[in-house]
This record gives sequence, C-alpha cells and structure tokens, in this order.
Amino acid sequence: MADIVFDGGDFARLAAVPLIPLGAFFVQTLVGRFGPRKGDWIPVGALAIAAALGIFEFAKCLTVWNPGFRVEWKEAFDWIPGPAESRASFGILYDNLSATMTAAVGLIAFLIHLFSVGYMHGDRRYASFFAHLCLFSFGMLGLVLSDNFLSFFACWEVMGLCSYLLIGHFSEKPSAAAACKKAFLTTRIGDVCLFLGIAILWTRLHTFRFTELWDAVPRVLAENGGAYPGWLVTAGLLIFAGAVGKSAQFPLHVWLPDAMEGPTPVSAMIHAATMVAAGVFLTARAFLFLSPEARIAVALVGSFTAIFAATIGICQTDIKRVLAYSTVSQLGFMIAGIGVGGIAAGLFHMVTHAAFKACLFLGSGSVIHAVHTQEMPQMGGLRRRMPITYGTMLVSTLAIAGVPLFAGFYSKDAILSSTLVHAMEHGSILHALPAIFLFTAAGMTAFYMFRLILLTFHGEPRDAHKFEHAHESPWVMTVPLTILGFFAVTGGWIFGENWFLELGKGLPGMVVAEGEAAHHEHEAHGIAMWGSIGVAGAGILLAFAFYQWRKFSAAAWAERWGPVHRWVKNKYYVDEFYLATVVRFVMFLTAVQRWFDVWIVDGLVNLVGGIGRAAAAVSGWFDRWVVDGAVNLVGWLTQLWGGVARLFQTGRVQTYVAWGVAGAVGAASVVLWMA
Amino acid sequence: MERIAFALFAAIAVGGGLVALFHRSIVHSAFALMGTFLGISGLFVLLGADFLAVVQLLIYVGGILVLILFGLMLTKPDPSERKLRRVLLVLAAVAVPAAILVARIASAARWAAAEGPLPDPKPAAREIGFLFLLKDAYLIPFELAAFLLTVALVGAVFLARQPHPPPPGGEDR
Amino acid sequence: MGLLPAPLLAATLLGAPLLVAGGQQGNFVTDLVAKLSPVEIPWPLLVLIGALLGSGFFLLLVFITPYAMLAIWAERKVGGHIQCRIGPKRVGPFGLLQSIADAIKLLVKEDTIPAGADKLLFVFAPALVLASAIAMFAAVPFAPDVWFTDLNLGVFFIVAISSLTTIGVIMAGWSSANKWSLYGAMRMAASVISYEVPLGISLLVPVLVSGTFSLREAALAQEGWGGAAWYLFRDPFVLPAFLLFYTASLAETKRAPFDLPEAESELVAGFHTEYSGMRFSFFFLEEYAAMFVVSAIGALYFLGGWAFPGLTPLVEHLFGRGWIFNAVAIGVFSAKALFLVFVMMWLRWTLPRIRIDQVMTLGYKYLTPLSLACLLGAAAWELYVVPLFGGGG
Amino acid sequence: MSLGAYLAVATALFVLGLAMMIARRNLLYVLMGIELILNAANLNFVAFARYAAPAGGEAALRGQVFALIVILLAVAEAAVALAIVLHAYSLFDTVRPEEPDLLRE
Repeated sequence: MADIVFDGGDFARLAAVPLIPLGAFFVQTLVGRFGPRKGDWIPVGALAIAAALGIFEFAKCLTVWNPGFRVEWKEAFDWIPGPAESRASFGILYDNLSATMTAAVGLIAFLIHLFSVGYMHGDRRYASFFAHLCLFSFGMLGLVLSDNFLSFFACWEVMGLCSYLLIGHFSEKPSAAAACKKAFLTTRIGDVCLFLGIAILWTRLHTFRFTELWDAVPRVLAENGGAYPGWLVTAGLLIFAGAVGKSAQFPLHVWLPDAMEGPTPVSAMIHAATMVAAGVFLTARAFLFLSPEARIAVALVGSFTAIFAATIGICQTDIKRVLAYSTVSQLGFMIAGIGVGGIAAGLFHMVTHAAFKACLFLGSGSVIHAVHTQEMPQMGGLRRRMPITYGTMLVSTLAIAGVPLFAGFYSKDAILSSTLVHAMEHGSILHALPAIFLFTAAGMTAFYMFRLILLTFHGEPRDAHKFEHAHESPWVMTVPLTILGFFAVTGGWIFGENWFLELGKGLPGMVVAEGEAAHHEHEAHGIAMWGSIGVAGAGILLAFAFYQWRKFSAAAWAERWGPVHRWVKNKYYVDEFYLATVVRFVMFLTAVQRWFDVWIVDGLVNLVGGIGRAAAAVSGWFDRWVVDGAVNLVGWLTQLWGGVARLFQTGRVQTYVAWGVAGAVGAASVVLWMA
Repeated sequence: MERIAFALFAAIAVGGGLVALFHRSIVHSAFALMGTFLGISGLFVLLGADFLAVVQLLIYVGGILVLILFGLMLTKPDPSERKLRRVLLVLAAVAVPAAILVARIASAARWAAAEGPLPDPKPAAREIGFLFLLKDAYLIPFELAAFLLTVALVGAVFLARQPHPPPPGGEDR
Repeated sequence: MGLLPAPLLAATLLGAPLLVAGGQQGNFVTDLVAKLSPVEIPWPLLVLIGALLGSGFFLLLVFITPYAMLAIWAERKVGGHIQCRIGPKRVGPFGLLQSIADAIKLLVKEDTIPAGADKLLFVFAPALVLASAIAMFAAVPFAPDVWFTDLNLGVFFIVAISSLTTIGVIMAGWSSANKWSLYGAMRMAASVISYEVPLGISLLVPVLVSGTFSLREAALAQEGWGGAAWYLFRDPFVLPAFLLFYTASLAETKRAPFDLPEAESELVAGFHTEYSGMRFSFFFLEEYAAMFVVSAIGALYFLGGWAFPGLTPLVEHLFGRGWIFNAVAIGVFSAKALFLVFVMMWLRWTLPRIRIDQVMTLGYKYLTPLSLACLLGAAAWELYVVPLFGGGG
Repeated sequence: MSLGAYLAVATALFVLGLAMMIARRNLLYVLMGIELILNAANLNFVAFARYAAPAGGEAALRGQVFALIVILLAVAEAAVALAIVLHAYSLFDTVRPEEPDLLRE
C-alpha cells in the first residue's frame, strides 16, 4: 500500500469541486436567465467539471489502493484569524470517506442536473431552479470536503436552505409551501441540536477540526478513566440528533415524504445524493464522539426507522411516497449499520443506495413525466411504452431488494452481518433487536419495491387514456437513468465490499475485528448472506403472489387487517400526533402568552400609566415651584456669567485667535518653566 | 555660497511677509506673499527638498495665491482697514513671547546634527512616491488626503452653486 | 530700464536649483567658462555664473530673442499665406528683417505708465513674466550634451514656473487700472488654473512611461533606429494624451482658440493693453518663449526628442556622440519643436476664438476626465500589457 | 547653515502670519495669515527632518511627507475658505471678519 502523494494541484482541484458549483450558482442567479437556454448549461457544465474533478481524484486514490489514507489541506482559508484557540479556518480533509463521497455525489448530482434539463423543461422558474440545484450540490460537496465542523455546519445550513427553496419550488401549491416549511422547521430541530453539540465540543476542546477532535477523544477518555465523560456523551447525542433531523430518522422523519411535493429531480437529489446522505456522513464523522450506550441508541433508532418506514411504504399508493418511505427505511439501515459499528457497511450502503435510489427517483420522474400522475393504481403496463425506464428501474429495484449480484445486495448484506456480529458479541436482547428489525425490514423492502414495479409497469393498463399518452422520455432523461442503472448493477462490484471494509480501517473509531470477533464476523457473514437472500426472495415472491399472479387480493387483506392497515396507511398517525402534541402545545403556549400579554403586560402598563398620572400631578406642583425656581436661578446665573463671558466673546474671529495664542503661549510657558 | 543663498531666500521670505503684513493695499500684500512663497521654496531647495520646493511653487504660487487674488478681485477693497498702531502692537505682542519661547526651546533642546555642513541630499521625488504608496508607510494619509481633496472640491462647488439667499433680516438692515 | 530685473529674478529662481540639483555636474556654460577663464574659479561660484549666464542674459540674448523674432516673422508670414496674402515683404529678403525693425521700434518707443496705475507692480509685472519664461527655458535640454540645467524634476519644474506667468499677468492686469486689462487677467487666471489640471495629468502619462521627470533622460530613452521607441507609439493612450496636452498647452500659453486674456475684439488687448515699448515686448517674448517651451516638452516627451529615424543613429554611427551629433540633435529637436510652434500658428489663423464659458466647459468637462482616463489607461497598460511582451517589471 | 537659522526664519514667518491674522481686518488677510503659518510649519518640518537624518533615507523624507500633506490640506482649506469668504461677501457685502454677527443678538 503505497502512500498517496497529494500536491497543491490536487488540493486546488479538490477546492474547485465545491467552488465551481458555487460560482455557477452566482452566475446563474445573477445573469443566467438572460443567457441562451436560460443558462441551464452553466450549472450542468459546472457540475460536469466538478464531477470530473471529483472522480479524477478518486481514481487517483483507487489506483494506489490505500483505503486508510487521509490527507489534509490545513487552513486553506483563514476565516477568523487569530490565536489557535479562537481561530476558525477552512480547509480540506480528504480521506477515503470524502473521496468516495465526492466522486459519488458529484456524479449523481451531475446526472440529476442533466435529467432536470428534460424534466423541468418549460418551467416558470427554470433558471432559478438550476441555480438552487447547483447551490445544493455546492453544499453537499463542500460538506464532504470540510475539515472542520464550522464549514461543515455552514454547508449543512446551505443545504437546509436549498431544500427549503427546492421543495417549495412550486410555491403556488399550498401543499408545496407547507411541505417546504415543514422540511425546514423539522430539520431545524436537528440543526439546533447539532449546533449545540459542536458548541460543546468547541468549549471543551477548542477546535473545530475533525482530525484534532478525533485525536482529542482518546486523550479525554484516558483522562476520564476510559469512560465517556458526560459532556462528550451529550455532545455525541446532540450531533447524532442533527443527523436524525437531516437523515429523516424517527421521530423527525415526517418531513421527508412531504418533501415529495418538490420536483422529482429535487427528490432524487435529496434522497440520493445530498441531504439525507449528509446525516449519515455526519454520523460516520462523529462516530468517535458516541459512547457505547449512545451507539446502541443510534442502532435502535436506525433499525426502528427501517422497519417503521418499511411498513408504511407497503401501504402507500403514491409512487413517490413509496420511494420516500423506502429512503427513510434504507437510511435507517445505514444509521443502524453505523450504530452497530459497521461504519464501512453503512457508508457502502449509502453509496450504492445513492446510485439506485437516484435511478429510482429519476425513473419515477420519467414515469410521472409520461403519465402526469403519481398514483400507482392509475398506471400499469407501462413497460411496453417506456422500456428504458422500466429496465433501469427494474435493475434498481433488484438492487434495493437485495438480489444477489446487484449492488444493494452487497451493501445490505454487510450491514446485516454487522448487526449479527453486534448481536453475537453482546448477546443481549437489546443488542439483538437491530438485527431482527433489519432482517424484517429487508424482506419488506423487497416486497414493497416489487409491488411498486408490478403496479406500475406490469399488468394491464388501468387508465387507457394515460397509457395512450405515455411515451419514453427524451435522451437527457434516459441517459442519466441508464448510467445510474449501470451503477445500480455494478456498484457492488466496482467498489466491492473489500474496498469499503478496507476503507473502514482508515476510519476513526473503527475497530478491526480480531480473534473471536473475527470468528463471529465470519460466521455472521454466512448467516447474513443466506438470511438476506432468503428474506429478499420471500418478499419478492410475496409481491408476485399479490400483484402479479393475484393469488391473494391486496384489497381483501387490507380489509381483513382493517384497523391496522388504516393505521399504517396513515403513517402511524405520527403527523397527527405531532399536530396534537407539539403543534397544539405551541398553540397553547401562544394562547397563554397572549393572555399574559393582554392581562399582565397591558395591565402593568396601565398600572404604570395610572401611577404616572398621579406622579405627574405631584411633579407638576414640584415643577412649578421648585424646578422653575431653580431654572430661573440658573437663568439668572447664566445671565450673570454671560455678562462676564461677553467680555471675551466679541464675535470676532481674530479675538478668538488672539485668546487661543495667549492660551497656547501660557501653556507652553508653564510646560517649559515648570518642567 | 550656501550662506549667501540662505540669506537671500530668508530675506525674500521674511521681507515678503513683512510687506504683506504692513502694506496698506491688500493686493500688494498678496503679491508680497508670492515673495514669501518663493523664498520658502528656495529654502526648501537648500534643505534638499527639491520636490517639495517645486510643489510649493506649483501649489502655493500657482494655485493658492491665484485663488486669493481671485478672491481679492471679487471683493470690495477696504483701504482704511489698516491701523499701523494696532498692527505694530499685535506684532510686538506676538513676537516677544514667541521669541522668548523659541529661544527657551532652542536652549533646552539638543540636536544631533544641528550644525552644517551636511552631506549632499538625494533627489527625493521617487522615494516620496514610494513612501506614499507603501502600505507600511503613508498610504493611509495619502488616501485620506485624496478623500479630503474630493470632499473639499465637492464642498467648494456646493458653496459656489448655491443660489444666494437674500441677506437674513434684510428688511431692517 | 526694465531689462535687468527679469534675468536677475530668473537667476534667483534658478540659482538654488542649480546649486543643489545641478551641483554635481556642470552644464556647457560652466564648462565653457571654466575653460576660458585664466584663473581657477571655485565650483560654487562657477555654478552661479552658469546659472546667471545660462538662465539670464545668455538665454535671453542668444536664444530667446532671435527665436522670438523669427517666430513673430513666421507668424505673420503663416497668417498671411493662410489668408491668401503675402505678409511682410519689404524689409529684407522675404521681409525677414521685419522683426528687427519692429524690435528697434519697440526699443525706442516711449515707455508710458498710465496715471492711475500702480507703478511698482506695473513695472514689476513684465519682468516677472519674462523671468518665468527664461526660467522655463533653462530647463529645456537641446541635445544630449547641450543643456543649462538638467533638473531631475525638469518638466515638473517647468509646469510650476509657468504658474508664475499667471501671477505676472494678474499683476499687469490689475496694476494697469484698466477694466479690460483686469478682465483679461482674470480670464487668464481662470483658464490657467483650469487647464493646468489636464496639462499636468496628460504630462503624467509620458512621465509614467519614462519613470522620470527629467526631460533629458526621457529623450535619451527614446533614441533608436526606427522611431518606434517614441513614447507616442508606446501604447494607445499616449496619442490622446499628447493631443490633450497640446490642447491644454494652447490654453496655458494663451494661444488661439483660447486667447481670451488678450481677445482684441472684446478686451482691446487684454492685460497688456496699457503697455508699450520694452515692457510690451516682454509679454510678447514670454508668449513666444512659452510656445516654444511647451512645444519642446511635447517634442521631448512625446515625439522622441532629438531622435529621428535613420538620421541621428546614422550620425552617431559615423561620428560618435561628439559635437557633430549634438549639433544634429539640436537641429532635429528644434525642427520638431518649431513644427509644433508652427501648428500653433496654423491653429490660430484657422480656428475662431471660443467663448470663455466654452473654454471652462471644455477644460473641466472634457479635457480633465479624458486626461484622467488616459492616465489610468496608460497605467493599466504598463501594469498588465507590457509584462505580456516581456518588458517592464 | 545651522538648524537655528531655519528655525529663526520659520519663527519670524509664524509671528508675521499670526500678527496678520489678528491685526488685519479682512477675511482674506486671515486666510493669508494661515498660509504663512502653514508655510512656517512646513519649513520647520523639512528643516528638522534634514538635520535629524542628514544621511537621508526614510527618516529624512518624513518631514517632507508631512509638509506635502500640510500643503494638500492648505489647498483644500484655501478652496473651501475662499468659497466661504465669497459667500459671506455676497451675503453681508463685507469681508471684515467681525461684521457678520447675526448670532450676536
């Protein structure tokens, strides 16, 4: 494993990766819409360059094959100069994780841009859409290359802003406006937590830089006798809360399905390349700050989200919502994977998931583009009309369902085996829960994804009119689909599990299994592989049984499980729960405050007014006799003094000069002769 | 040689000042002031500040003095304003303490090289230019001066452009 | 009569600069005096003699007067031919001696001083004007080795000294006790103050290019075979700067179409209405001297000085940089300067005089911003374009 | 020449300027007096710089730089002061400094 030699040129190229989209954003915002084609080629071109640079640098790393590498460009830009403990400087941290992410994000973002050229054609805010999309890409690319929490957080917030703008792209629609507000506010909860976590780390360790923080953790542990001190646990959990918000984990998952109100490329962007991946990325970056107990919490949150969202996904009819819940569920996989210690597995899944989920979303966009509806019951039989879309989506579905040889299989398998190892190592029911949840969720994933494919593309067309209208999308849409589909198939082989397992060794906090643990790992791997193939096969079979062969009637089953189905179909009433608790509580608070304002504050003011009136009467008397007397006295004195001053103030400039000179001479004399 | 030149220039400068102070006609005073400016310019040359000497010529003689003459030409002369007694009195009142003070300061201070002859000075225009453009030297005074000149220009134009209001309290004057 | 104060004043103006700035090296007058003198003269005295002779009598007698006579004759001839007349033709061949006749007439004319005039200033004004002209002249190099004083602030000095002329003109106008004279003087002051700005700024362009205020060094830098080293061809901003400079210098020297101070149709003859005889001739000398000086600056700073494509390099190649070269250089330089003087005359007889408000408008609204733009452009060119061709630094 | 000689000349000019400011009853005299005082100060600056750093260098130029800035100030001051004087003249029809006395009542 040779060392990778990184010189200034490489770092300059890396710095260009986020900065070119940023520049393109400004150009596009300011002048883009006056340009030819409303300037859409500016962001697309910028992303093409950024993706090429990112892939180029990644390829450089791949050729050397040193997954444990980590290079830094320290303090490339001093944001707040000063002594070390109060300085904030931006730099680049380029390690295996960010290398992979840069390449993947760049490529996917570029493809999504390309797809949008076709999808958004003729939109009213076509130009600004591209500008925002471009800024979004900047946020994610900047985030993965950040070497410190400060610039990380800045990019994080840029993404929050962009998600708000883009989800609310069709702001005429009330539902879109509500969705973007919801997304913004919900993620904001996580953001505040993240900010507090960063603040805690800063107060204690006086640095924002990841590498320095990582180096500091063992020191802190050593000082504290090997245990995590309370503030570090708190900080870790708060940072993880940020990830929960951004990555739409339970209980802050509610914004992500609603975010489907945005244009489909935006959904693809949020779900595949940028927003939600940022949370997973953050969890990986902050893994060291999580105490063992916190890690279990992370694993539980992730695995619970996985199964929770998967059940909802089964009952949805809106194609994009199915995909949305599938994303939530898959994110749960990743988070759980990281939580149980399989950082590499979680990240592997993030990358493969980025590829096939982007493909799925873009494919669904292509479908929606063709039939102008999002309801699956109105589709059907589309595979004859849209062969490319069908093919790519099918491939991606196979990948997400975990069919062997497709990308998702490898990554999901890695996560499952990590949970198994985790369970075996600790052997308690609490530690086993993630494994149980995730295996169930894996089966469900296969089921609902094939439900989607079967309802959309197979069977007879259920809406003849729409079917007649449907046609394959233009090349700008199909080409990205094809490329992404290609990666959905080959992602697992290209990276290979090995790359990510090797890669994991370079990550902070990664413990390489040895001895018994290695044995566990080996054992778990076999179980996980066969287990996941089994559940995936079962899920697929079940889906075919329901929706292709009609062995069972979905409607009848729904009937039979009536209350449960309704409960699940309505997303476990989480939104309603929030409405009833959080929102209601806030409303109640405002009512209380209003009451307080009306009665207490206004009352106080009125009271003060009354007192003031009374005091005024007193003061009036006082004024008339005492103050006026004093004023008259002062006036009289002033007149007296004025009479004296008149002697000096002649109104002649020259007299003043003379007096000034006399003063200066006097002062100089005093200084000279006294000294 | 230098002594003669110094005496000449000092005489021109001080003589010009005296004439300017005492002459009955303000126009003559202004022209006498030209002598002062020329004399000081010569003194600058003797002090090795050739650039400054030329600037003195250009700005004081070519600019300020012309401006003052303009002002003179545009206002009413007041030939009876000089009272010789007052001028002499003021001069004495100012000169005596000033002379005492300067003598006192001169006797109190010690200067390293107060006596000549000094080494030949070097041409300074280029160095002054560099000093004005160097960040560590006088860039900020330079910028401030530019700003001040702009402000003064705008102010002067503003004053000149204002339509003259009727004299305040014009009725009863 | 009035002849003496002017050179003395000029010598005072120049003595000090010569003492300090030119103290290290002599000029050709000091060389000449040192060679001719039987006893050794101490250096400072020699410098002073050089200053006095060089700037005063020598210049006045040897150069300015003959040149001015020739120029006056030329002006009348040029004017005549432009107006399809012949001009002076009776005195001497082609009327060449006309100026001498005029000079004699002026010298013997009665020297009058108006009754209400301020006598002292009335007498002093022409002397001041002529002194400044001489002082300006003294800073002009004629050839690589022929110059009275090589001030390192040469052109700056000339511009500064030229403002003394303004004072002299105001003095003359005011002391004449004549309304028209005063008007002429005020116009002069106004136009000089306004045109000094574009003049100075446009001169800064070649100063920027050459990096020196010294006219001689600037001219030396422009020598070469083809004339491509002339600053006029240096970059696209020097030509407009030259035109601006020339226009502004027309106003500085009170030449048409900016000759408002002496507009004879409105102000009789402006500030020199009341002058006659010698004193009147001083103003005339000053005007022609100033014309020559600004033309000389134009020739030295923009038109390559004494370099002429093919000619001066050839002479240098054949005879070295000896006296022959210097003589040729004087010829070339004078030809260039006199050509510019000729253009001034040409303009005078071609263009109508413009109104005083138009003069002010032109100066403030057009020439000043344009010259600033030229300066900025030239600076940007030196900073960004010249390094592209491997020059500068 | 010694520094004292220059200082003497500067003192004389300063005194003359000050006396002119105080004794003469014309705003333009005040202006001229100020110019004289500034010139005296400039002379001091340059003379001190020359004698403090005879060898030259930045220290020797410091006084000249000061004097240059003073000259710049003088230009601005003269322009504005003259505008004020002329304005006052057109308002009050006088250039005596004591006569514009509207604030006196």
